[in-house]
Amino acid sequence: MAEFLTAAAAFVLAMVALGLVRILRGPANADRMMAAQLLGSGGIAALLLLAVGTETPAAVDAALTLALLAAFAAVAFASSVPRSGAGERDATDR
Amino acid sequence: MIAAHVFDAALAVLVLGVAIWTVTAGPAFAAVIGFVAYGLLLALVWVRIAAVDVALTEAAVGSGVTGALLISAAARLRPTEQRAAAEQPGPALRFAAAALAVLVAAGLAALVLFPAEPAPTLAPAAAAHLQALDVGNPVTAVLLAYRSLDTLLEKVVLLLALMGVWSLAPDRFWGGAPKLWPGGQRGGELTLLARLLPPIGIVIGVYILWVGAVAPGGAFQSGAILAAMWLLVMIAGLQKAPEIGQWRLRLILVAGPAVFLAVGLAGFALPNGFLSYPEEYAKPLIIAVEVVLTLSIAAILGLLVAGPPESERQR
Amino acid sequence: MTAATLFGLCGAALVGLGLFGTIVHPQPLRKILAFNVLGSGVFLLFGVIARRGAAAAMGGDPVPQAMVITGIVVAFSATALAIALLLRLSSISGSATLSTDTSARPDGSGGGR
Amino acid sequence: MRVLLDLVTIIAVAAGALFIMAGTVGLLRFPDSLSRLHALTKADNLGLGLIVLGLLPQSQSLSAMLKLVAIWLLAQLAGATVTQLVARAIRRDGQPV
Repeated sequence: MAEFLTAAAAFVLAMVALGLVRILRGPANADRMMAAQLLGSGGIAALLLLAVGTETPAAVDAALTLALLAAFAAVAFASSVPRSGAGERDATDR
Repeated sequence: MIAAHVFDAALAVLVLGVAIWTVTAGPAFAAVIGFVAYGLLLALVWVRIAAVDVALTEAAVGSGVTGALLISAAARLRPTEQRAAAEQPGPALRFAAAALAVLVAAGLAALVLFPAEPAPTLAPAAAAHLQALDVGNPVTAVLLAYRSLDTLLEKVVLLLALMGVWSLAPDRFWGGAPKLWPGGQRGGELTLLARLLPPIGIVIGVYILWVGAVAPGGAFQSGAILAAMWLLVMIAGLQKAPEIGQWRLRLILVAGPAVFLAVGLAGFALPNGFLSYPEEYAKPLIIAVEVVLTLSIAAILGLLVAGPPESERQR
Repeated sequence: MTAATLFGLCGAALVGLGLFGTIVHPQPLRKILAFNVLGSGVFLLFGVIARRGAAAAMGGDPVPQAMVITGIVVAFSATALAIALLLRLSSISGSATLSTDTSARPDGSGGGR
Repeated sequence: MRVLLDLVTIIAVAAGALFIMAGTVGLLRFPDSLSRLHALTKADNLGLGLIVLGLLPQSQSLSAMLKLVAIWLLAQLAGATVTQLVARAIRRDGQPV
């Protein structure tokens, strides 16, 4: 069972990595915000699987902290970006 | 065991990939988001090398206050970005920097591959104190007893950083309140979140502090969580940022280091020296110091993100 | 290869990467980010030293771990101070550059820093 | 009994991983920000939810189970809020093509 759960954690991490490649590239900053969200839920899932799979129960508390603060980056994004800046595309983007 | 190796390898590749993105990405905002993602991944790394206390700190600080600070800074600096980015250094400097970076990395890699044998450790020394303290989490014991001087000085550093941030305010704003990012989007779901989340966050913060005596957790992690909750309430506009001239606020800021110092000085009179605890009261004293420290850390971290005052003092 | 060695090499690479970024990036905000990458690489090396020092029924030496915890919080406060300085600079001068010359120099001769 | 519980874990965790994969495929394949946002929520809601469901039978105590459920609920709250905030930002500034 431990082997299966750790393998599942590795799979989740690989999927998150693939998604990350796509959305970090943008083009809009809103896309990039999704990266934080994707990694938030993927990271929580991987931490929970690891906590049981590798018998480190305290990792659940780290997942709890991540879940509590998962929306924080997006809140900072939405409330600090002045009007017409959030979905705007980058002039400098390749 | 194979699954664990696969996980570690994937994680190492991902951490390096996101770090490369953070350093090389074009727009600053993309790099900042990369850095927030990088912090999250580091929390996973810390779990894998048996440092769950550090993983909790990284999760609480990295995805909370650091993310908010950097994202708002990137948004504010956006108008200046292109001009600053135009000043690319020449190829000679880039090459020299790359050579230096490779040299340093290779030296450190050699240290990792050919480490000192036997591995130096202070774990037995730290463990010797655990029994006397009645604190089950060795990291908490190190932070608050075995190496408590470091922790005390670190609190002073936090206060100094806050004073540095405040000192950047123009003279007429001295004693006034910071403004948290006017002009952004407000209302609706943000208000809902700022009403729902802080009560839960406070419970979780207290839990992390409490569990820190026996398992990973403690004052730093709890303080970072509480700071994030406070910031959320201020960002949503449910509560104004406090005026930095208030003596009550300043009392909370210095209470942590002051109580720590007082307990430390009492060590001269009662047990046997600075920052040593009388054995029968060690655990209650440590918890009392941690509670006050948590409040101070939360207030300092929150105000560091809020920045220097940007309005005149009322009255 | 053990997990400690793998992440130790990872930490070494992060230090190099962060150092490179800190030197070559013209934008101060990017320098701050790169410096944080450098710092986290150092923390990771500390973590690996802690992992190797596992003894007395602990998964790792708690002393380096505790130092990393204080280090993370101190790194945050230094970052906050640097960003406050940067925002003040941009609000006074209207630009966020470390160059002493007020006009941007695209020829790459570098600014005074 | 033990075998049955383990079976529940394996099925639910595998299903959760599948939904996370579906979310990733959506991110890679969908053409614009709003539909990518839609794909992302699948990974959040069902992927994490099923993984939590699968881990419940492995928990040692009731409090550990409650903590797992709390994590899922918090992630739901965060996901709902973030989706709203990001979607509004996209709508406000026009849809980048």
